[in-house]
Amino acid sequence: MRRPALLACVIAALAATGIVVGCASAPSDAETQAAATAMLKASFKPRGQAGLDRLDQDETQKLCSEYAGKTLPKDVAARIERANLETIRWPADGTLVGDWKAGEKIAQEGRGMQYSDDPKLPAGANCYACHQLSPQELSYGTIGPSLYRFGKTRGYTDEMRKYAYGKVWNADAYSACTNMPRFGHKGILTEQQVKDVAALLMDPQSPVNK
Amino acid sequence: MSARRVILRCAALAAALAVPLAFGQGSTVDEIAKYRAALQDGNPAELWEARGEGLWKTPRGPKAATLEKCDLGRGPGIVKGAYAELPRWFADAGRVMDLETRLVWCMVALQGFTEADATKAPFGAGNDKKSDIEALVAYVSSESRGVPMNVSLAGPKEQEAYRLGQKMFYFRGGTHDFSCATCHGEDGKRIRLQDLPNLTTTAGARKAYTTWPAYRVSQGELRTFQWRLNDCFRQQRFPELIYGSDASIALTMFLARNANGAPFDAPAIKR
Amino acid sequence: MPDPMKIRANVAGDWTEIKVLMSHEMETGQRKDAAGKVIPAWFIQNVAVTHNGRTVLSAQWGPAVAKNPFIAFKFKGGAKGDKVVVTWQDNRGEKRTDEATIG
Amino acid sequence: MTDRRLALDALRRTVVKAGGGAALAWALAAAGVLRAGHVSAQAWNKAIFETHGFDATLKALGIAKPPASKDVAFVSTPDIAENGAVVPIGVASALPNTESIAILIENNPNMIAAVFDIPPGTEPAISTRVKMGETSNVYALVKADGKYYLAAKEIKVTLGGCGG
Repeated sequence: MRRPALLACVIAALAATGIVVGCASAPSDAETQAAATAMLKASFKPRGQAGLDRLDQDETQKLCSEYAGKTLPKDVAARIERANLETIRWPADGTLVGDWKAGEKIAQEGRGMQYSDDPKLPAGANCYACHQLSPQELSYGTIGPSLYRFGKTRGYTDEMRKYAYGKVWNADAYSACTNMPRFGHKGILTEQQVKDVAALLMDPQSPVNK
Repeated sequence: MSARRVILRCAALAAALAVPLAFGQGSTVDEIAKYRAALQDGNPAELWEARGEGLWKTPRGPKAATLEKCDLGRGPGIVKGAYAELPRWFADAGRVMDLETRLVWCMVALQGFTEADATKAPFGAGNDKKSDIEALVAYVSSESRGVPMNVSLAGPKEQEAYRLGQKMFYFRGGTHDFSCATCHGEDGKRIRLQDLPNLTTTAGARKAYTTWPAYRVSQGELRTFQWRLNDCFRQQRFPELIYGSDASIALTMFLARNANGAPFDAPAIKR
Repeated sequence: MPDPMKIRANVAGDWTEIKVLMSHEMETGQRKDAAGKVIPAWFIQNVAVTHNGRTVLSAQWGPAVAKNPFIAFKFKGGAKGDKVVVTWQDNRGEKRTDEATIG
Repeated sequence: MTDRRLALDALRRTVVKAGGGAALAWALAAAGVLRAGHVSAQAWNKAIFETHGFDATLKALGIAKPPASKDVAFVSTPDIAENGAVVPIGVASALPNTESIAILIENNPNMIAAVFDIPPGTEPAISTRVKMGETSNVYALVKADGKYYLAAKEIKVTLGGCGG
């Protein structure tokens, strides 16, 4: 609560870096963005495993924030997807799917990466928060599409297994500025966990495909 | 016993599946609507309102003063309708403030508390750690029940807070790339079985903003809007939002202003 | 000292409707705190509601009654202006009595 | 009049066991003999609040399994609870001379959640809120004219939101 002068500081800082802030006119979008980012950094404190570095945006986060609520230009989208595709670390052993039962547990688990979570425990992906998967689970969200019968409808092909693994590893590689986290890229899930989630989607024995 | 298990499950989430196959999605949603309706009659938030009114009128702090001269924006001591006009610019503090920062300001200025004391435990945790601010917020906000939201953007600082709050709403960061808009940017979405208001629309902002503060049955506590934002950012995997920070007020300004025109309807009761 | 109850008492025709909210943890005794220590049970065990000295409801509770308990019921014979008195006592022996006027 | 009621039936046994005094004070207060607010003693039938499962609970109450009755109904009680920490339960009895209403939750560690004594002049209908650890059968046990009756309902407990 001791930050009444903060906004003034931000404006001063902007002025110092050569951005002229007009007194009478509304600030430009870029100026507001810069001020908002500065305000944000002064308004959070590190706690548990969540340090202030989590507010440092990478290029994807920056662009996706900038274009939020607007149409994402095709070339920007292509740029984001290309850059993210390059980050995908494909398994050295060439196996793209693991154990669907482990995948189901990961899909159910909501903990992980919050400052209230134990960083020693493996994180979940909480897929059910946003997607329908196994039909047995009725408590599923609708932010993402239903993935029920994911493999069955798309075919159990190498291409689809690669897509499932890659999508979980870095969703922005296939759909720029998606709501879906980049589980492998951001270190939320391990390679084995990504494989297990891919198995939940692609194993013919998985309840998802029943 | 049960409560412990409930909490364990909460933490683990994994156990959310207690609904057998025979239950279709439609009836699940209908039955949960029935559950919520059954809770409306008899909201424990009233216990917080009563305690807050007592706190407002009792001489407290080093200066042994009540809060009855606290100016919430409509003049000293005027509580009626005050919440529906907040956040707003306060010249005496030189800052745009929401109710909670204003209450802290009054506790410091009128009652002589230090700011550290006043903000020591803003979010209560059971009978041993009751929050005075939560009770005061329950009382003050209850005095705006039925009053249409009327947040002003007349001043430049209020406009600035709104603009920054809007930017913040779309700011993606953290390990999961989440922004507020990830969950609250589209109509008709839900997380698990929980409906998500689309806060980018007038209807969504109205429905959400006018129903906070609320008694959360999952916690057995009355929770304020600062708490709501704090816990959203926790789940966004951000660091901790500082209580009463500029970002918290800017975001509150953005959402409160978007709710303008809707009758305020809290303290409410939620899952 | 426990916080006051919130009591609503309204008469409509023959019936007086009573709604009571009580401020109480209703701790089950089976939860653990962050340090893994069991949080001792702490819950209301007895409740009595009287109208003009006559009991109109009494109850025994276990710890499965929800935190900040709520009860609603109706009785016959109340009139506007009459007093209704609610008392609870918990397993620590703590007690709270509040009254309301029928409206 | 006191011995007509479920809780007090059981209570009497406690009173005898505990040697009277304190427990009796509550019983008398509950029966309207003492003025409210003048009760300093504690009387609570520990035995009936410590049983798990249906059979053990009936045994603690000292009764045989009661018949189901269509005259006992759950009102304003949802089939699904969004949160087990607060589950609204309403029970109404249409049985003449209803003396008490108890709420039992089969899968809770302690099955009896609450016992309400209904004196003459009080509508045999009560609303309250209980905790449920998991999906369970919930029973309304009503004593009317000295006999016990039962109604059952399954309430499912789920959790919404992000969790954690």
